[in-house]
Amino acid sequence: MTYFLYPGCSLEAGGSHYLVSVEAVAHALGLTLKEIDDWNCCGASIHYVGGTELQTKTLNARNLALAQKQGGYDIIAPCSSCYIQMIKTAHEFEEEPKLAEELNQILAEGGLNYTGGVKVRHVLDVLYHDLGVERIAAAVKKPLDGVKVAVYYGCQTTRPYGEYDSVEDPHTMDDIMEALGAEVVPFEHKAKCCGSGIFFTEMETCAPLAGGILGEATEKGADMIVTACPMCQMNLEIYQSRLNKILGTEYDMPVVFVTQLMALAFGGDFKRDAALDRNIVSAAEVLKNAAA
Amino acid sequence: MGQSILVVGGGMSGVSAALEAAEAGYDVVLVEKNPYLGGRVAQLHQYFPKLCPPYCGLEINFKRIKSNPRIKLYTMSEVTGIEGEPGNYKVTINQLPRYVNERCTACGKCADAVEATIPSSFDYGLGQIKAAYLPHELAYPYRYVIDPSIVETEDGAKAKEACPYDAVVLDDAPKETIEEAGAIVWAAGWSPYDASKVEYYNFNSSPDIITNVQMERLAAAGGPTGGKIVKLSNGEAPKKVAFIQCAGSRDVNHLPFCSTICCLASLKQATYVREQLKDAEVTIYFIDIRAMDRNEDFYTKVKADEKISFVKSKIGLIEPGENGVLVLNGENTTTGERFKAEHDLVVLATGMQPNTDLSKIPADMVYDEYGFVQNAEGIFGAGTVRRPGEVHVSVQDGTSAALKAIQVVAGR
Amino acid sequence: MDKNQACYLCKGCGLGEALDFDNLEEVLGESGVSEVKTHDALCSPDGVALIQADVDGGVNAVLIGACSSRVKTDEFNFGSQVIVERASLREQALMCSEAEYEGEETAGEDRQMLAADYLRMSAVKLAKSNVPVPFKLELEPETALMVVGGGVAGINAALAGAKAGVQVYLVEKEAALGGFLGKMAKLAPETPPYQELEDTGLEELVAQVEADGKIKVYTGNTVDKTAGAPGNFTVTLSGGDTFRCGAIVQATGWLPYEPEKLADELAYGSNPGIITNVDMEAKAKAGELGGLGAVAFIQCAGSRDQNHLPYCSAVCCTVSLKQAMMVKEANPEAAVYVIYKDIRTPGQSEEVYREAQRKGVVFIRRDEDYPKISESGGKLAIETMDMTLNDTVEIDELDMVVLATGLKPNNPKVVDAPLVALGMDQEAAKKLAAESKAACDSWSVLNLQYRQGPNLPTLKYAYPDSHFICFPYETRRTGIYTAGTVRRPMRVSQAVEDATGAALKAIQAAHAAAEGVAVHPRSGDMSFPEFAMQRCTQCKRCTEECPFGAINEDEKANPLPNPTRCRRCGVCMGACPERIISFKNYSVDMIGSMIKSIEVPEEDEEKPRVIILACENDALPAIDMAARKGHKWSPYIRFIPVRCLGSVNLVWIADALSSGIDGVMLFGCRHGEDYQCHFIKGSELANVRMSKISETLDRLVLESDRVRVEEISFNEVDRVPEIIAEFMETIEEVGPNPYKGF
Amino acid sequence: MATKAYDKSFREEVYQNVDSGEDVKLCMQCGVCGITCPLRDEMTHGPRQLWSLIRAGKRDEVMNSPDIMLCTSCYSCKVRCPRGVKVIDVMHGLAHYALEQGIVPRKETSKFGKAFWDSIYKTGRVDETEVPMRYTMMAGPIHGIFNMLEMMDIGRALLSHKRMKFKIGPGLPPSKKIKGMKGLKKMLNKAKAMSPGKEG
Repeated sequence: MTYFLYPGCSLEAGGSHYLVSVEAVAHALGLTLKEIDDWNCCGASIHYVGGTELQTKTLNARNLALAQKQGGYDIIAPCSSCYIQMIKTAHEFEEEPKLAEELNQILAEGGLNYTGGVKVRHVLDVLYHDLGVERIAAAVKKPLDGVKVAVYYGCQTTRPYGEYDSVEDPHTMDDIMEALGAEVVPFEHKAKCCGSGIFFTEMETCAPLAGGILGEATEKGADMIVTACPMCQMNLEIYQSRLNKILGTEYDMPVVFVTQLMALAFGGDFKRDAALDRNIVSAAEVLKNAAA
Repeated sequence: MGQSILVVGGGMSGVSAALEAAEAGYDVVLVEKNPYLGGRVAQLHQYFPKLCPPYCGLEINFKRIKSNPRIKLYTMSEVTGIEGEPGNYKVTINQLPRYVNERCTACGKCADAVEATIPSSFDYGLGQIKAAYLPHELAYPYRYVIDPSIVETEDGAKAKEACPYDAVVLDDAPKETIEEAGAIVWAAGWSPYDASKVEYYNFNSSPDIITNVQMERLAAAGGPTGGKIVKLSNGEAPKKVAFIQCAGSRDVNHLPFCSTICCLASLKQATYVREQLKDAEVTIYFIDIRAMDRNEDFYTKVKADEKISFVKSKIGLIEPGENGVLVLNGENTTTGERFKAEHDLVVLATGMQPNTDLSKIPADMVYDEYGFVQNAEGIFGAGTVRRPGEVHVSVQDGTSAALKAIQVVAGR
Repeated sequence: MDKNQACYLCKGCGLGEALDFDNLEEVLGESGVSEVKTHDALCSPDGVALIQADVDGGVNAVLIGACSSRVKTDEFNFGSQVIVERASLREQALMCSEAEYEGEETAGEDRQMLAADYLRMSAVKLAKSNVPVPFKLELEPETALMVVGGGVAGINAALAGAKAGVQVYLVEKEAALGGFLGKMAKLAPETPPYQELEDTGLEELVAQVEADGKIKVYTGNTVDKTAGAPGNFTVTLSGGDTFRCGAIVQATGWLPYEPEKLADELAYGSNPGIITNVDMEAKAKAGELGGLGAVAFIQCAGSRDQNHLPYCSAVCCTVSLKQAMMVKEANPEAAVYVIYKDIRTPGQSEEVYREAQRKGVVFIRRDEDYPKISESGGKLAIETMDMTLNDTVEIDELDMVVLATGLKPNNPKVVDAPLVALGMDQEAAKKLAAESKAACDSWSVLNLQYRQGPNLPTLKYAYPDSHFICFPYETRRTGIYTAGTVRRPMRVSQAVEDATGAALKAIQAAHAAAEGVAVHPRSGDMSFPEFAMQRCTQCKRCTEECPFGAINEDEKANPLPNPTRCRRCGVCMGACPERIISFKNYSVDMIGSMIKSIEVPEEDEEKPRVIILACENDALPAIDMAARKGHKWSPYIRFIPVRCLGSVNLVWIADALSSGIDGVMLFGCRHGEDYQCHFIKGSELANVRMSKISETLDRLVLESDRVRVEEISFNEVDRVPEIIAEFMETIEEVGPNPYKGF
Repeated sequence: MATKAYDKSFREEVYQNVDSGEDVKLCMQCGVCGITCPLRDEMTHGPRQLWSLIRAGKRDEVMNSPDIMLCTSCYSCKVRCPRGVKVIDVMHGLAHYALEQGIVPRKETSKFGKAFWDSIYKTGRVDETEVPMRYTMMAGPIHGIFNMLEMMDIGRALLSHKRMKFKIGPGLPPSKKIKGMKGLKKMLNKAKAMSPGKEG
């Protein structure tokens, strides 16, 4: 099975451990990932400030056109923000002939063309639907026994089309975590927003959102939050100390990527495959015992 | 007049179509999926706006059927194939086994003997019934059914043994029959939209969130609570009841059309609550109240009840509160206020999904994008497979479809 | 016919164990039924074969003592020439009495007496029943239909009838067919994807009518006279033509609500820019929408308003959406507003609402108060509450304000006096009746030559229907059906369906008249009332009280029955003080004799007897169900089913009380504005009559508490034992009937 | 006293110039978006009321509403809107339109977003190290340095966890451009020219 990988800007930096672990998991499960050559930024959630909607769609249409030109495989976009921007463009391209025409006029400026049909997939989608929970469970060498996780999808991971999971009450990642042997705590915030694209610039305003998530996870006795979105990971983890200051709390909650735990459970190396050393709020303590 | 008219569906439209054609002198084959006639209206407690029992009219219709030799009835049957052309159809009917024959006197001894229970589909899953059962207290035909799940079990044998009339037939098998017909009326009705699909209402999270069709069974004397409106979580009477309109209807993500009857149904159900529970308060959350024609009088009457209030707001979330209370989040679109309102019983006014959306007619037919069927030359839709609507529209439509069918067979 | 009777008693369903069958055979013998057979399961193929063999051997009157007549009807049907009488021993003697009285000394005795009485009554009933002979019209029955009204409903009714092979006379008062359809520019979207305005299709319809050899069109005509009855109506038109028809569809459509009445509220008449939706349609049809820069539609102009039309006209929202879209099509730049209370676009027409929005129509939700319309600088301005802004706003620079006025049925309002006699204050009732009469005197559609008046009776508004939920086509005049907006406000597409259905009902009615059988709700019934005229005192009660206006009168006030108008309810039979009206299988004498056949124990036995005359349509099933559900009640009760409470003749009460019965109850349907009585007025008339019974009781020196009328709905199963228990208490308080033993 | 409303010019302006602005027409004022937004308590109007104000022609109230730039892009409202209104896209469109008109609904987000696009225009991608630095420096040299010190702990943490490339200062050394940068730039310019309100 071959897919395009669209790492996006996040996985190049703040989400580097996501990229490392996605690649490790793909390797373990026999997926071939090819990076789209010369991809560009998707525009992300903040796209509207400096650009128009058509400009943002242009960014994504270019990536789709490149993917089509380079083989037309399904594109895996691990970053939820990239996923949503790209799938939106892909969808609207199919649904709105006028837009499709416009985009092609625009693409022509750079010598590109897109005829539609390239599929944009979230990493959870591919793991759950193309591989399946059973294959994932079969690959587990070191089950995460005793690890209690709060599974946090965030907002953009399954939206807006609900292509592969419920938009309000998703379950794919829960099922994957259970396949790894982890204990999934009930988590009402699983699909609530953490502040997403404006978290960084409106931290005071968004603090209660992220605080709610960290709070419930702590309350439910989770050892860590598991996510599939680099923005959530960043907001909840990197700025956790800042949040504690704003909210007067003392959260100490590791936030890890689903693929990091998979890589570990598949018997991968803590650093090399799971990149768990890159988490600022360390989950090492809990995981050391579990996946020993 | 040699040719039959085949009517699919024994609900209000289908029964009307069958009777009106038969009483005009035509032979009719009536095919019903359930073990009884009456369809969805048989499950209603009362009709709006008269607050009268549906069985009052159904009884007359059943009497007409019983006394009319022109109607041939198949229950527990579905049409699985249609071949031929207008004036000359061969229709395949697949009848499921009832495991009970005509000798049944509905004495109930089989049910007494059987231990296994199944969810009551007549009560929309609200209660459990014995696996040997009378579909409901007014069922026509008035005969028991044995659920296939117990046929090969000890319970099945017990049922057979208990029957004094040799009416239990455990080796009953599906039957396939071909009927010839000149024209077909498709009146397969509707299904309540799956409330769990409107995820933000968390339908499955509390037994005190029910749908409007379930509310009918709660209020019906023959229902799981004997007609008492209670919270299913603890059996207590609710104090603050909410009705959420357009729970899936008028929504491009669910049913993009208006289901037409839900506003009136909720107004009616509000009267059920108020009739039984003098202190209970009712709030109806709505976008537009659609009480067409003389039904407006009913709306006027319900509005006059001080304990029934109306809030223009589509509820955006139902979440659990303390002590099992349900918290409804909404924006009052008149005042602009965002509110959290506590209720202890929430009724979702889910809409009508045409059964032709869920399962297509086995013939070359055209549907609109919601699954409502368009008429063809020899196959005519009737009732809620054509549009969502009230009972009288189904009767009107059934009667109209009957004449269209007659036009095909008349003079042949 | 010679009656050869036999009785079959069933021992199944516990009857065998509960009852003494030797005793029952004895009782039957005393009642004149000597041939008695028993079977363990009479409804089984064996049991049925037993009866069938006897029928084949000449038995033509069968008494079955088993279960309720509502079940096993197929099994116990031996053809139209064999009279079958069912004694409901299972439901009415066994189920309702078992457990509670089990073990008590007298339990078996009471139950046995109960079963015996039911068999006695059934034996009498069988003896007094005859096989009905269908009524035959003197002239050859006519199957042709008359359709009155050449609008969309009328045209479609005519076409539908003709396509089914029936001759149709289509009468239209205007010079051309079309009605309001002819005045419409476009139709709102009716077909998928419900976004495009549609042509009216009138030309095509008219062409079809003209090409159809079975349709005779009379334009420029109204109906001067409709005489006769189903199967034999004779119609005289204003143009002088006359023809016979078997049944009638009235499709006279609607009238716009008078905008002049909105002069105060909505300034109608003060400015030529304030027009109605009807005017707007005319402008659209004339292609005069082009210059409009800003238009506002005001919904519910007079509708949903207690001072005007309290009901919702159902179509005005869609009409305004359509007209708004037409304005937008003529000028996409136009500012178009719809000021509404609730947007009512049921079903797929929600998409019409969305489409109007897509086209840029702006919707403003108002409150109950009408917007204020004023003139400023040659343009119009509206001041209205804007609910979503929660503010009062002013919209100015409007070229036009369209009032979305509602629909009134094109039919005079006729509410007959007895119908409102109960549950309404008498002054109001009189006023209503007077208004009705005035309306009839001034205006009639069909000019029926009926004793009760020239028009179809109507409900609260002028809609001429009756059971508008379950049986929407049923008017109160047999063989005459209404279709389209005269029946109920409805859209064009629905009117087409409605007309097609009404055509079928009319075809059926003519068919039934020809066969001599009843139509709804006693479809297929061949019995009909016969009048022993030599004893008639010309009291007019039958002619006045018939819910269907079936009986005319001659100059000397003698009743002139029209059996094909009759629904066989027996209200006339109940009304007749001289007891001269009887059916072959239902009569005053029959029920009276049944009552008298009940064995009344001596006073000192302390076993009272109460009879309940129960409506067989609703009360009887409720009783059946109550019994099956396990409810128990006094074994001193005897039920007697009646066709309708309206058929209860007062003499039966007298018969009962004078033969020592301690109490009489009547179980019937709900009456009043939301009546459930299948015969419209039967239950109400029973109440009226019973309210006057004290006179009779006084004559007998009896307490009025002994007689009671109860309304019981089909689903009020649990009330059955409650009502009975309460009544039995009353009877106990009142004490035994002093006439016992006389 | 009635306020004058429903002048059509503003709604036409929105329909024509704002990205996805025409979607506003479809709103039936049910209120679901207003209650769905995670930042509803921070909003004065919320989407539904904004749409209502747009239709009523309340230009100042809409254009000056800070709500139009408070969207977290969580897509909840879009998912739930029964009319299929692309609520987020309209919100974003309105924010963009306001910025173009010189109105800054939310200062920080505006600055950050601008830095973001600068990066896209320069390299085709966004450098997570560079953008925050650019953003912080936008406050002016003194404030910028102060802000940078504020963020220092976080930067250090990222750096030490291999989640940030080390750089000495903003723009040094310049990030690598994508190969097709020239083409992309042309495309983006063309797209801008074709965007609502920019045609012709």
